[in-house]
Amino acid sequence: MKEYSIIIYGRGGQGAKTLAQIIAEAGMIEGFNIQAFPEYGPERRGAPVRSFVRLSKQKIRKHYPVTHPDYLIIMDEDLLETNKEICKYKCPIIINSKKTKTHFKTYKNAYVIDASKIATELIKINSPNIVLVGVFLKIFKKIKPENVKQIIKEEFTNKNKKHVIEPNYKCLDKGYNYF
Amino acid sequence: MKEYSIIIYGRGGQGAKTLAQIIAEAGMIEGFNIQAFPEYGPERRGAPVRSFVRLSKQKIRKHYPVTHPDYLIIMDEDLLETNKEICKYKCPIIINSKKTKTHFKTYKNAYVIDASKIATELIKINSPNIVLVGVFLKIFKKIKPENVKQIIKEEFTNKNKKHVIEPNYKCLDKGYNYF
Amino acid sequence: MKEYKEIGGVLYSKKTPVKKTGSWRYLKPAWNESKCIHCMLCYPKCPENAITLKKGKIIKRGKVNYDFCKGCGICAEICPVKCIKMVEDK
Amino acid sequence: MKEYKEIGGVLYSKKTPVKKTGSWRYLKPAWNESKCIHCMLCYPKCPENAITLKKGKIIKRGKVNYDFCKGCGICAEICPVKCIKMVEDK
Amino acid sequence: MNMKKAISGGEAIAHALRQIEPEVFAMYPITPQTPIIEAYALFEAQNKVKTKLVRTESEHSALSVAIGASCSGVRATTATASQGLLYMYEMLGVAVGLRLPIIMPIANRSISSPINIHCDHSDSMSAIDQGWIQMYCENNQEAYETTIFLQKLIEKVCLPGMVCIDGFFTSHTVENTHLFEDKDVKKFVGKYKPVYDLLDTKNPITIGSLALQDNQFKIKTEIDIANNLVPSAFKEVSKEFKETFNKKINLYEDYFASKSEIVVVVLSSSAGTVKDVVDKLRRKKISVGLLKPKLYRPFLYQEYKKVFKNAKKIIVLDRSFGYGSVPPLYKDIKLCVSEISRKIEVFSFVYGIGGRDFYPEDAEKIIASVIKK
Amino acid sequence: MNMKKAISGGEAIAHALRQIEPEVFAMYPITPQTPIIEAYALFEAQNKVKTKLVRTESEHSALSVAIGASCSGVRATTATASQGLLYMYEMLGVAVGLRLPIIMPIANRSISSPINIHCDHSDSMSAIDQGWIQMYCENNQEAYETTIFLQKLIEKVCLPGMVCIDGFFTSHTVENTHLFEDKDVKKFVGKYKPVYDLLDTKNPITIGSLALQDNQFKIKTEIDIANNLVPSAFKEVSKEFKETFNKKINLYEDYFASKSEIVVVVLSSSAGTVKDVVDKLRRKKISVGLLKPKLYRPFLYQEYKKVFKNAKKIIVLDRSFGYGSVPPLYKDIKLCVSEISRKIEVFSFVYGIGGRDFYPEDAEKIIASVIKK
Amino acid sequence: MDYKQLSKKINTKKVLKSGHSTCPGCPIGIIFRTILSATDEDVVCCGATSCAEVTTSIYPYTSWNVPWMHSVFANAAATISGVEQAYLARKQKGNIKKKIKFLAFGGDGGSYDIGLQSLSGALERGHDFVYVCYANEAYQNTGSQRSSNTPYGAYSTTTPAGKKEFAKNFTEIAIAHNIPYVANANPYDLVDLYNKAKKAFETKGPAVINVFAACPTNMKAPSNQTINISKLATETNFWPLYEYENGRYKINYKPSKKIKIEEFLKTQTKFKQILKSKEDIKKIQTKIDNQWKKLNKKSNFT
Amino acid sequence: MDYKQLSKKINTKKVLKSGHSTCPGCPIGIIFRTILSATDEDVVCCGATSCAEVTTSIYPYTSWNVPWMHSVFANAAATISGVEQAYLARKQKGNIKKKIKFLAFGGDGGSYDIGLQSLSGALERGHDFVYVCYANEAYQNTGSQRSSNTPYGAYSTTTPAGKKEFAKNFTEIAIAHNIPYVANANPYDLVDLYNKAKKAFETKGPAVINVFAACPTNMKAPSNQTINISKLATETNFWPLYEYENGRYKINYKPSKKIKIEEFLKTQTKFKQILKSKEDIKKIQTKIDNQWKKLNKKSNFT
Ligand SMILES: Cc1ncc(C[n+]2csc(CCOP(=O)(O)OP(=O)(O)O)c2C)c(N)n1
Ligand SMILES: Cc1ncc(C[n+]2csc(CCOP(=O)(O)OP(=O)(O)O)c2C)c(N)n1
Ligand code: SF4
Ligand code: SF4
Ligand code: SF4
Ligand code: SF4
Ligand code: SF4
Ligand code: SF4
Ligand SMILES: [Mg+2]
Ligand SMILES: [Mg+2]
Repeated sequence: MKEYSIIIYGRGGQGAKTLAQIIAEAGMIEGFNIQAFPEYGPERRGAPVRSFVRLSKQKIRKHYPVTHPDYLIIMDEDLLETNKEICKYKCPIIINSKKTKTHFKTYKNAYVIDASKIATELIKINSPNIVLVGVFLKIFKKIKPENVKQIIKEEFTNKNKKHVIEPNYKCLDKGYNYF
Repeated sequence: MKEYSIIIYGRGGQGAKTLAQIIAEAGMIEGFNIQAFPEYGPERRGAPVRSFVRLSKQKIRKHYPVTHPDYLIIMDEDLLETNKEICKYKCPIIINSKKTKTHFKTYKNAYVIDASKIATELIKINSPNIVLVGVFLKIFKKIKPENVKQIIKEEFTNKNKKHVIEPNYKCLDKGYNYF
Repeated sequence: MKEYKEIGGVLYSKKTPVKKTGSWRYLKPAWNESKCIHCMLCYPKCPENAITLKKGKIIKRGKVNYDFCKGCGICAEICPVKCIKMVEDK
Repeated sequence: MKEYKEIGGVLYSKKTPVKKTGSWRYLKPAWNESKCIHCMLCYPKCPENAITLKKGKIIKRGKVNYDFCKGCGICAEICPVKCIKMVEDK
Repeated sequence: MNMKKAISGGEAIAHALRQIEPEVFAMYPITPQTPIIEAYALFEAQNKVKTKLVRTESEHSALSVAIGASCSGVRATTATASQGLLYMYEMLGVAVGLRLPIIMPIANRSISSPINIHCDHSDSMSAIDQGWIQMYCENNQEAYETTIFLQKLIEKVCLPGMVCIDGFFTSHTVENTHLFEDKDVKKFVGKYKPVYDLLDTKNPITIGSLALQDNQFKIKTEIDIANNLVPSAFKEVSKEFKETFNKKINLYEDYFASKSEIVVVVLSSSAGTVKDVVDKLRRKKISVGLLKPKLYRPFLYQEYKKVFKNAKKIIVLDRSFGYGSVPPLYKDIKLCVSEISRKIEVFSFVYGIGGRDFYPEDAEKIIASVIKK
Repeated sequence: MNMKKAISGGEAIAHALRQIEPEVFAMYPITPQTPIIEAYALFEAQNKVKTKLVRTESEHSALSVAIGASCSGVRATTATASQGLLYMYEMLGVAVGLRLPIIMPIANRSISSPINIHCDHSDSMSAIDQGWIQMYCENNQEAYETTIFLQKLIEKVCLPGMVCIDGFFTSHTVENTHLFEDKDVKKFVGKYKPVYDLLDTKNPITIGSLALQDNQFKIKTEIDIANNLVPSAFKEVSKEFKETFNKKINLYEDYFASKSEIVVVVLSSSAGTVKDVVDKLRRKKISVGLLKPKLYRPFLYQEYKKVFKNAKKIIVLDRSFGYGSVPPLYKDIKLCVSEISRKIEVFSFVYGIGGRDFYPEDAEKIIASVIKK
Repeated sequence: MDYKQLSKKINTKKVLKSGHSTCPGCPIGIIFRTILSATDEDVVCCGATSCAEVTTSIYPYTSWNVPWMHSVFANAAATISGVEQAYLARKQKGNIKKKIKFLAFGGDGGSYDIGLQSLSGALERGHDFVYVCYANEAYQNTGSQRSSNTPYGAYSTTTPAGKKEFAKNFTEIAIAHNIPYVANANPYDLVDLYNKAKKAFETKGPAVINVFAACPTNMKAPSNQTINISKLATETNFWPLYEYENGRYKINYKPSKKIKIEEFLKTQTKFKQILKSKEDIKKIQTKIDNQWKKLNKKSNFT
Repeated sequence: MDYKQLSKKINTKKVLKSGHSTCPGCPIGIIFRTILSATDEDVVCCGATSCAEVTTSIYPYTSWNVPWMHSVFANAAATISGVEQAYLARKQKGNIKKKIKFLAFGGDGGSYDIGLQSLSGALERGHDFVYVCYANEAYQNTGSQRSSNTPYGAYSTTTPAGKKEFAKNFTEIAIAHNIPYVANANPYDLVDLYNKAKKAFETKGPAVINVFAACPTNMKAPSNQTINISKLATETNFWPLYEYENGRYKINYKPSKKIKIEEFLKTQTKFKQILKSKEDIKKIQTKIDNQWKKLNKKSNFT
């Protein structure tokens, strides 16, 4: 049975780790075995970082970074510049950008969305995570958006921030329904 | 060739270690290979301690306490009380005591001397060491008293205490000439 | 015996490469030179030492070195005449 | 599994032997009881707690426990009425 | 309660500790142990545990606090890694000598110099042979279960124990982890019964006295004996574990090892990677298996002889050097093999130092090279 | 000058250091290392050395001071034992990783708990495989010569090194010791040539940076390589030593070992005692010899195979336990023997823990028991 | 010294190169550039494991243009002691001619906590060096865990409900060592920091400077607020600027009007929790007021 | 409290049995008997490696009639922290009912030097315990090596020519931690020591007592001089008796007439060397006078 793997490109402090974790957790609810982990280094906020997700109905035993991703998520288009290896992957790629798809011709399978803008509008912070999760779920198909909603609900209920649950649902839906 | 060994019984702070060392060093000057070492423990001044000396014209390779002494030196007669094993040794035994030989009948081969008194008279401190060294040399015969004088001289010259050299010589001689 | 040169992970400052941190930036400081009074408050308070000094006898601030500026916004915040604006770095 | 009792070198105060340190002594304190004013200065200052307290309502000092007295001479030195003398312990 | 959780290995251990609920948890941060203590601190803030948290000023003090507490009749713990383990090194022997069942999770990390925050085993390997039980875990599930298991084991033999997980590879990697019910864990570890109690003021004890020659020899020999009791105690605890959780904990994992001519021996997270390789090669009819020691100290010299019954070549993968000697795992395996009369070749490879990734291709290459030899 | 002196082993080492005259000596007292530092402090007071003495507040700082000094282009040293070695444990790897030729005398003493001030090897044995060269000395003369020898050796391979002497048995025992002329020693060790220099402000260097995965692997591999160079470097230094002092320093002492069927292996002062026993037994026509490793780390697996060429039974005497494993010296010997195809039995005995005396009778009994087996 | 001259000094010395990996808005660069510009002699540095270390020396990069070493977390002061002694030995031998100054530094963790003992030892031995603590109120390098300098009530990852104890007073501990020079400084006033660093370098014997380091990551504050918040720390007497020189206290700055501590706390999300409790705020205010009073008394009588 | 009552207390409590291996004239027994008699609650003790530890617990003997533990040299305060937390946990669970007091101690080596950090940490965390340092001016257990509390000019086996630095001021360092109670004490005045110990035990939170410990072996003085010399230490202001309680200094004893420091130094052979130097004596006298002045000022203004 196939194992699905994702590489997320982000910047320190931007939430690439959380993004990976949400996808993984949602996958777990769906019955997947999961793995989510970022690259760790001494670099600080703003510096480029990668996160990885694996989803599989079989036990995941390996312990090393994803080398052949099935999906790519780019949290900030600038990272395409600094991470030249990205263009060699042929898989679907989700790009957070103000620009349109036509600007990313090298990527045949690109899904371009201004997730930051959507997030800023809906939850008042430039945190494109949930929107990008929505996009991913739509493309991936094998995880229900409800799972993510469940996670959002638990998370923010725990944190005593119930008022942000709905806006986050909206982010997810916006992403999910974008393509 | 024979190896000579000595056990010295003293009390913490009384100089059993120094006594062993002086004999050893004098032996070294005489051409002996030497070993001198005390028993070490957490006990403090006043507590019974033992010191050991080995003298041999051959290399001394062993490293353990003397178990079959050829000579015993008892720096304080009280120690005969607290160290019952002493009476089982049959070797010559030098005892620092105010009492006379007749008080130590169990010890066939005893040399009893009030070394403390002699020292107190000559060097103004109750330090029977050098007197006892004198007695030992006389009995042992194989080390010249001059060697000890050399040591005394060096030691006190180094310590800027030249004035005590002569009195210490006298202690040595007193001990040496006592029996 | 082997000749040891750079043993124990020792680095020689004069030979080490330089890491450019400009890509970390989201916003960049835009400096309105004409408004600047060259008070030099911003210069030593730039965490990256990314603000340059102009050559010459009189001490004057110069442009920002965008190779290193991380866009923290401190300079804009502390400039007494507000001649620095943080703008989108696109 | 083995039953551990006194594991890890643990000692039980109520069961441990007592070490007698009286043999360390060169001089011993001789107390002139009749001169003693029972000021109790010596009692708490004996390093060995070798001075005893007399039973009874009024606090009074007692004899020295020579099992433990190391003959330091502190008691003799600090007694305000000098009713303790250090003597040869033979 | 849904007991399947997407948590990191560090959090998995924190959950195990939460369920054990030691009375005292002394903590001092060091990457990559931080997920453990941070998760636990959150449990405290959320009133999920009554544990007293002591945020010390160093690791030497952290283990000292745990030791003081452990002498006082309660369960106590701390967690560390790398320099932290070295900084508290002096205290290791004290916990052993005083026979304190202190559990200490280690998120394995390379040691200085040069400084490096990533995974290798040079930290905990510096502390072998000191009398601490050491168990190494492959993934979060194992980390979780091993912690619970070890707590019981150490109390049985009165020795402290380390649960070792790979820094980042396990400590920071989120995996689906199944947690047992709190009440089952509490039942399993049971009420704590200390062998002595400093706080029993009615029966005052003296701990940590000066033991001269013969006395120390005697007391230290007891430690050796206790270590030798571990394998049998392990089996007992394993039985109880099975009864409570319906799950078996083994001393080691024999993944086709005893059936194979080539046996790879490796600890912790890399074992998972190697298993995938073993599967692949076995499909190609190559007779290769994996031995993953879980209990590493005491080492199971006797047991492994049986595992090697069909082995012709053994590949030992060490994630640390053995400077001036050979790497530690290799040394142990080699020693074990030396008592097998049949000739078996043992090959040593050092991999993944400083956290260098270990890919299946690496394992394949190593195996191929050994086949050729 | 009369160079025969009645001095303790500690003083003998102090004299060697006085002649080497390191620029910085960091000291923190611990029994039984005290004779070394006290003798050196006296040399300072007598203006016999120009060395800067730094009386630190702990051993962690003592080795740190030595490391700082060693990075700054001078010879630096400290000395310790037991808990002191454990307290500075974190710094051991730093000295190695920074490749600093720091010499550190160790007066071997048992480690806590329980606390004990007497000799066994559990302290320095905790620090094997960390990259420090270790040499063990039988008596004062050896302690003296080894210190001088090791200073040169460590500078050749850029590794730190320990001179280990038995606490009390050597550190505090006065023996007649022959000292070399100061000028000869100075000539032998030569002018110090650091491989890098922190005080060269014109060419600023950065020491101790963070080296991630591949970089750390590379730098650590260099350490392994350096360790492997030691035996050949040893021989070079030995040659120079011979030239200067007309005396040979060997990697080990083969006392009838290679001629015997029974070989006893033991370190340090007990070797002397065993030699007497060997003589006695050989007079009785028993084929017994002694192997005394002097260089213990790196271990000479290859060389010892030759020493065991006639051996049928090997008796390894360890003065420390190897909890959860086997004692360290035994383990090394066993490993070495495992590569000899001929069958040799190896027997392990732990003796003298906590400073328990080791008498010839003990050695005889052990040998007799092995003969019977 | 004014900001213009300071700028020139910094620009000339360039001891800490651009290109380090600190977070945007991190005060570390600001602090060390200023301090290192305050002497014309050569300086040799030693840093404890910390943000400042990890972000400036990632192999094969280094940001340091001065000789610089890192050993471990607990021993910056001991290491510099060894360096200084080696220097004296070489100087005595004529092997080194020029004057070199020595600087050791650590974060609050490496100074207030794990490095305190080695520092205390070095101060007592009286080595000639400057010790700088940049006090960013947590173990930042490992992700904002509580240090003994974490303020009362502050969130940290090991005190998610807020710290229960007040911060240790490192400056007063240094002063209790009776060394020639100790100062509290703050990067919002770099001229003051420069002057103190200059004095410290000129001091014969040990000198300690404790620098408030408003770390945006720790404070959970925007990266552009570093200096503003730093300033508030002194304006509210949370971090008074003062010196202890040859046995005498001197307050360098007395705020003209009293600003409540809330104003400071409010700038940082890490105080979110405590800001809900009037009682706690009062407790903090009282503590600060008392400390300020005490400080004034001390500076009066000496 | 007077000497009679004190004697009775000591006699009743018998927490430290006779039969320990201290040197004749050692102040350790005197000090700990007095301190431990100052509370009626149960006490649990923890001692750092030192004379006091080694001489009272030689297997299979123990001199302690209270629960007592030794771990290592550097960690008495950390160990007692763990013990205290275990106690609180058990108390909370109802597992222990009675009140227990906690005492940790070390020599000057274990307090001023190697144990300082663990103590500092424990003070900052605010555990409820009493810490006692008995300051005998050297590492006595290992044979009189220099500690940071060895006085200026004193012989020690690692400073045979006399120490070059003044002693660290541990009491002031403890005070700088701003804990509720700190005191300097001296066994010549046992009533004062008793009172301080009583206060310390009654304090909620950490308390530190620094006790002058005239060790005849270290001083190279006759064993019967322990108390006399101790007294001189205070009479010459070498070791002033004072307290710091809830932020206020209080001097407990002001010598009626000034006795020169020489009188104190003369009693101890370890000062033989320094006594030859007028200059050095003056230096010491000045230091003492300044410290005394400062102390008086502090006790006035608070
Ligand atoms: C002995 C030891 N324990 C823990 C660590 C992990 N560690 C490295 S840096 C650091 C935090 C440093 O905090 P601080 O000194 O305040 O400096 P900051 O990172 O906040 O700038 C920690 C806990 C270590 N390197 N060594
Ligand atoms: C880490 C460590 N270093 C050194 C020692 C050796 N040591 C034991 S007690 C002691 C001296 C203690 O001095 P102090 O604390 O002043 O107490 P004292 O013996 O003077 O009463 C030393 C150096 C040790 N046990 N542990
Ligand atoms: S702070 Fe503003 S005015 Fe001053 S130099 Fe900078 S940009 Fe110019
Ligand atoms: S934005 Fe920050 S980094 Fe950029 S120039 Fe301004 S102060 Fe410097
Ligand atoms: S000090 Fe003297 S007078 Fe006072 S009780 Fe003791 S013996 Fe009696
Ligand atoms: S001589 Fe010393 S030990 Fe003996 S009773 Fe007097 S004070 Fe106590
Ligand atoms: S965490 Fe704080 S101190 Fe560390 S680099 Fe970032 S801003 Fe600077
Ligand atoms: S050396 Fe001093 S402190 Fe130690 S036992 Fe002897 S008198 Fe007491
Ligand atoms: Mg910090
Ligand atoms: Mg002391």
